[in-house]
Amino acid sequence: MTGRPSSSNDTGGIERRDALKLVGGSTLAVALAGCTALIGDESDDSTEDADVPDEPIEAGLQTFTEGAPAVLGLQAQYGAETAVRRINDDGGVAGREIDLDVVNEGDEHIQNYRQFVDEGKDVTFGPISSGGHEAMVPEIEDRGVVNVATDGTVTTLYEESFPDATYSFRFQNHDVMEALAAVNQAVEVLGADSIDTYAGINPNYAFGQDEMALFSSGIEKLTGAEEVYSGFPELGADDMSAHVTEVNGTEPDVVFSSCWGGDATLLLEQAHANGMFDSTDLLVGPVLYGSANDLSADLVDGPIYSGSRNFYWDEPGTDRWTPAADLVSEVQSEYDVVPTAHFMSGYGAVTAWATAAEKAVDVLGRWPEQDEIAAILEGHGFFTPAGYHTIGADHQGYSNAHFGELAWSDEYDAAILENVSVFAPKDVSPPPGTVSGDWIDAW
Amino acid sequence: MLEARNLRKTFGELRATDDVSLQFGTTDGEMVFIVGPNGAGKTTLVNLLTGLLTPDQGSVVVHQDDGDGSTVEREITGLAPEKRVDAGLVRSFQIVHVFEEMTVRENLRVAVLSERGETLNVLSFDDGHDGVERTVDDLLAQFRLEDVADEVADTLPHGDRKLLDVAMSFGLEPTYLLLDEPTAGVATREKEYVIETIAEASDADDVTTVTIEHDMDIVKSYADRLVVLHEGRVFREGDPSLLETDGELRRVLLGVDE
Amino acid sequence: MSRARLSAENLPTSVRVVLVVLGLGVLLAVPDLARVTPLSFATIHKGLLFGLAAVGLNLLLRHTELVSFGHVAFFGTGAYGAAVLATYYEVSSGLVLLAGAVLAATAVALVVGYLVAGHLDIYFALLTLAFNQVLFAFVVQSSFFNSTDGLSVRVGVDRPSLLGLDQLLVSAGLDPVQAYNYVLYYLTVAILVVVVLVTWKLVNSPFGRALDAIGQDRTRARFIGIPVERYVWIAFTISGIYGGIAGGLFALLQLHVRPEPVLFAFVSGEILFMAILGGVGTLVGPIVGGVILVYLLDLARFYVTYYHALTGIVLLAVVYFLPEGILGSLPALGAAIERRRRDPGLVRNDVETVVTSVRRSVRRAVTTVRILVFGVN
Amino acid sequence: MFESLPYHALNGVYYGFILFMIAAGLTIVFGVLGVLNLAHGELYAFGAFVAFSIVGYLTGLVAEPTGPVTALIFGAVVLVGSLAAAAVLLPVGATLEAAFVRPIYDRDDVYQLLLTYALLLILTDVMKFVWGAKPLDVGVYDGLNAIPTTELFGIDYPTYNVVVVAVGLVVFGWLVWFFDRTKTGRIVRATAIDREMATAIGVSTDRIFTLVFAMGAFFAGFGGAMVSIGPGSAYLEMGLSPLVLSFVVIVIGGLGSLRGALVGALLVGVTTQVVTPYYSELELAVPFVLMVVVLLVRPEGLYGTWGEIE
Repeated sequence: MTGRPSSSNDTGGIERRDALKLVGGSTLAVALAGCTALIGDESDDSTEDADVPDEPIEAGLQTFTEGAPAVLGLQAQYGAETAVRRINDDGGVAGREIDLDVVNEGDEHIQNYRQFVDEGKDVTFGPISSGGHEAMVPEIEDRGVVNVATDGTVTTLYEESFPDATYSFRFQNHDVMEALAAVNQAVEVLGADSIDTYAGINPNYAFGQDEMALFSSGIEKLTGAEEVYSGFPELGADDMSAHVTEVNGTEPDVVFSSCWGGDATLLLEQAHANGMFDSTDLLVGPVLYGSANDLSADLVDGPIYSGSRNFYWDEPGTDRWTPAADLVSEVQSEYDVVPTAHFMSGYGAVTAWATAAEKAVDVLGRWPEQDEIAAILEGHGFFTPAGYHTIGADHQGYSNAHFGELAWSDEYDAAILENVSVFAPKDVSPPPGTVSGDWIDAW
Repeated sequence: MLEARNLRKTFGELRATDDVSLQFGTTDGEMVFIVGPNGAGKTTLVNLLTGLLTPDQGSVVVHQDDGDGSTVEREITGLAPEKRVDAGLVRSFQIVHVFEEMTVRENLRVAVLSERGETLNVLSFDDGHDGVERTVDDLLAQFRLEDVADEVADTLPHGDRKLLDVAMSFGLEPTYLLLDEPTAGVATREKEYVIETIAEASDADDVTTVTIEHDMDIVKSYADRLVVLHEGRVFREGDPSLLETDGELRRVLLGVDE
Repeated sequence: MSRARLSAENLPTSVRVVLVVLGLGVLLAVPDLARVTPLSFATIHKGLLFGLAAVGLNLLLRHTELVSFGHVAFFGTGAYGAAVLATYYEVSSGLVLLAGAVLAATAVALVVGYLVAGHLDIYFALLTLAFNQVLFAFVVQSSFFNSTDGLSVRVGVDRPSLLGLDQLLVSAGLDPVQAYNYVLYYLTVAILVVVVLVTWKLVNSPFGRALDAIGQDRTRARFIGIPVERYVWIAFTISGIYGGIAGGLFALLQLHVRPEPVLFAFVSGEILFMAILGGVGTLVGPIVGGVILVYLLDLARFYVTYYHALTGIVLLAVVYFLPEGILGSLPALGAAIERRRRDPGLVRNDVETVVTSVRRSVRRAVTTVRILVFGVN
Repeated sequence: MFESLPYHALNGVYYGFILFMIAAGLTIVFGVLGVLNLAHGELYAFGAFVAFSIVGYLTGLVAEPTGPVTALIFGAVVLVGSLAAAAVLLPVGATLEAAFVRPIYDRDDVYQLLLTYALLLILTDVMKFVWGAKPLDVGVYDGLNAIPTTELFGIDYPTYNVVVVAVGLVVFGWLVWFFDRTKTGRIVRATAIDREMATAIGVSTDRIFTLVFAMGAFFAGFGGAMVSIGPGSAYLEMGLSPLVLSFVVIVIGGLGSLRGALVGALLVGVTTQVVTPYYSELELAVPFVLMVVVLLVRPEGLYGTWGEIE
């Protein structure tokens, strides 16, 4: 179900028709894949004659727009806005432009979704918060307006809690994929034999606890390593020195941390200041790179590997893959940041819905109902500059997981990843219908 | 009869009350006045009797009529203030303590409701108890507060506030009423009026009053018995005429040689 | 009770009857109003529930004059009480869930109330805050309560049943979600009316007067024979029960309970501000305050970028221009408008007063800063 | 498992001094004005953002530290920048007091709470307007740690923590000196104890209140600046949790007592840091449990108070 687009920049060999077919058949899909330049923007839409209303599509996105979690949340907003911009530049979804309302998700996820529905939104996106997403799902099922979650990556959501969801989807990879990618990365860097002990510093809420539990079972399965310390600083902590000190005292081979946003920066600052990298061989963190634009050259110095969920902007490389290069330059000029995985969360969520909606119009010859879009989203495949993605029958998005070594780029004035490993979904997530815990146990 | 037995209370080094034994209410409706220089331990004694403080040593006892003519002793040393009210022991404070945001009538009403054990009642209205309202009217008349009955307490002149404070105490149907300087801060021309009203009421209801007072003229005119405290101890006890005759007492009270 | 005396309770009976009828009418019409206007039905519903909790808090604030900074503890306990019953015991009856909510909140209020009843002023406020946060920390750490992700108030994916009334509406052709929300809303209104009546009875009873006495002069209350701590404890528990009812209904409304929105101490502050905003000296002011503050906090962000500031400015305006809160200042406001209708010249005076006071504030501020910066006056 | 205990205690002392600097301002304002300033946490955040701008500008003027001497210069520049940032809070605090708080001193306490809550909300958006919605890190933490301090004693411990403790001690010393030894300080204390008497002897309580509020803002801002130059960042909601913890600290110490605030802050700091690594799940609860225990045992806090209680 994976397969990256050609990483060759030799486009001459691709026939326009082939390209269209490859990315999903319409210029919209092409535009969102970032391939417009490859094939030109000449319209060839079969949706032109379809019976589609004129008014724009009303869409809502809830994400963290301010404060500490805005480190991730604004990226999602940028991503969604970029996708919407591209869609509207391309003439809209089957001719309908998208109006995107963005609202701070805060702690009011259900409330926000209700308000969007009351305002007559045709589709909603978000949130970032995993707990918020979990709380929303039944409400989404009740109200019946499709929501494509940008993140909200709690694994058990579609696996156990809501196996029969109809209207609720998630684009971003789930927790298992990134925690197990971290396991694989650690083994790849140090070798299974060199990992005897591990420790964890994770934010003290459901997400951090889940990630640590997944990492633990994975690393113990692969290396037989023993946990020597596991600390949970509170989310948005002022100080993590207690945990860094414990790591220094226990000298684990690998430290795992799912800290993100300001917590990730704080951890790296205090880790350096307290000499943590003298006491451990490797720090792996699935979301450290989410703070790419807030790190400094000093902070990324050391054996630190970070995940980047289903998107790292330089993989395939911008020197070889024009869609990626175009995207990065667009994001830099528009927002003055490098895009992170959460950018793709927003971009991909909008893309998933828009391409599915267009496919639906194509099939039906008219604008689809909510349940028709939802039906098409199940098993829907589409391209973004990050490559190929599918939304599984379980409503969960599956894409490659990225992991690489943190480094610094003066050119971008941001952290980058080097030696990026790409893990295919089947290597880091259980097959559909299998519960993660059982699957890991069976390794 | 209310009795203090060997009460002792120290604050750090200071013996505020030092082995004090006294009896109040040996005759019905007795008016006892406690006098003494500042720091003699007058207020501490009243606080010990009414339960605002607990003594380091000694006990507080009330002698109650058990119904068939004989009396029983009941020790109340460790009893909470609100429980002592049930035993008939009521006090006022040197600084007026009334419910500032209530009217005079409401102040008296809540005291009488409390006396009747109605304050846990949530089924009736606070002003829906005819018996209570009658008692309140009587108190208003007795303390000459009818004209200000519907005024809010914190807008009253000081003398009326004092009277209200005392009237509330009477509303509790006390056996023993302890008054800490009821005329303090009252304009001179009103002092007589306040104390006269108290005297009349206590006479009418056979209430034993124990009053701390600085104005010796008032003490001389109204006291049935005099207790003089000095440095925490009982210095003199007896007839108010002692104030005229006892030179040493005068020196202690006035702090000057004559 | 000079507070009350200054406000709603000195309105003529006829005006009060009109206001009550009007208020009830608006309450009953909310679902229809929301349909024809952009008003959010769900947000008003939520506001009423927080308002209900604020009515409970106001029992302490107005009568015993104790400021609770931890009231959401009972709201949250109620919500979690319902959620636990639904998640672990598969209870689907809305009424049983509500009963569970009330029981849970009562138990917690009894314990906390016992421990804080003897404290006053800021110590009382911060102790309630502390218990609130301890409870929050406990729930956030507990896997039983599913940590920060919280618990669902559904059995499987089904909504609780509301006495079968929602089913009745569904069979009459209504959408199930809508039917559920309508029934729940009218259940809320009914409970609200009952609670307000009960509170009205309570505060005008001898017990209510005893609470006033405690609030105005604790020492004196004690010395007229009122067992102060015990009564504060009772009042605190009643007030917590209100929170529990509101929290239970909130659980039925949201159908998912997470710790931050229903247990975090800052939400306690919000409940306190709802009471003040609506009018501490009034019975139903806290409900009005609840709807307005919840509306601002939840929905202002949909309309403006600087939504915190918007909320702040509304609150500032209330502090300066409606000194008895929104409802509490109505009589004075009405009288003032009446006077100005008769003598429009007064309006110019008002403008002048406002301008002068603003100018004076600015001058004070400038002077102060000048002194600070240059050290001269 | 306890071999790191001394380090944890040391971390606790550092964390305690951070808490002290925030709580000191709150306790002064409460002790003198009787106003529980809910916007105090926003003033702290304000200080952090201003420090981001000022320290960022100043350090841009000097070279990154390369040796001990340049590191010292760098450190001095950062500290001067932090002080300047806090100084910005003086007029801010004074203005808030003069324009907003002063008109409502004679109103019921609850309106003061509502007012300071309104100010909290407005200040949040002022910061959002000026500095944007995202966290900002001035990035001088590394440079500060380049100053050799603990290495001289053979311990590997961040210099920044040492600086915080030293600065905290200076703040405490200055405050004690100010209130015990200076005329203004004594007048402030007299005002705290008896407003009417102070007015009667010719003290302008308006001036005193403005001064005290400005001081409170200054120390809040200074606390924020010290955090801003540390490993953390300045972000919009950073004031909320310190505000609540400051309540805890000043209640444990005794309202209005400076010594109490220091002892309370150290108690909370050390307990939290020692408990956290072993029982992470207690981190949130520890300060509040501590406060409940102290209040139930000693209702007036460890050090009593300046103002009167009934």
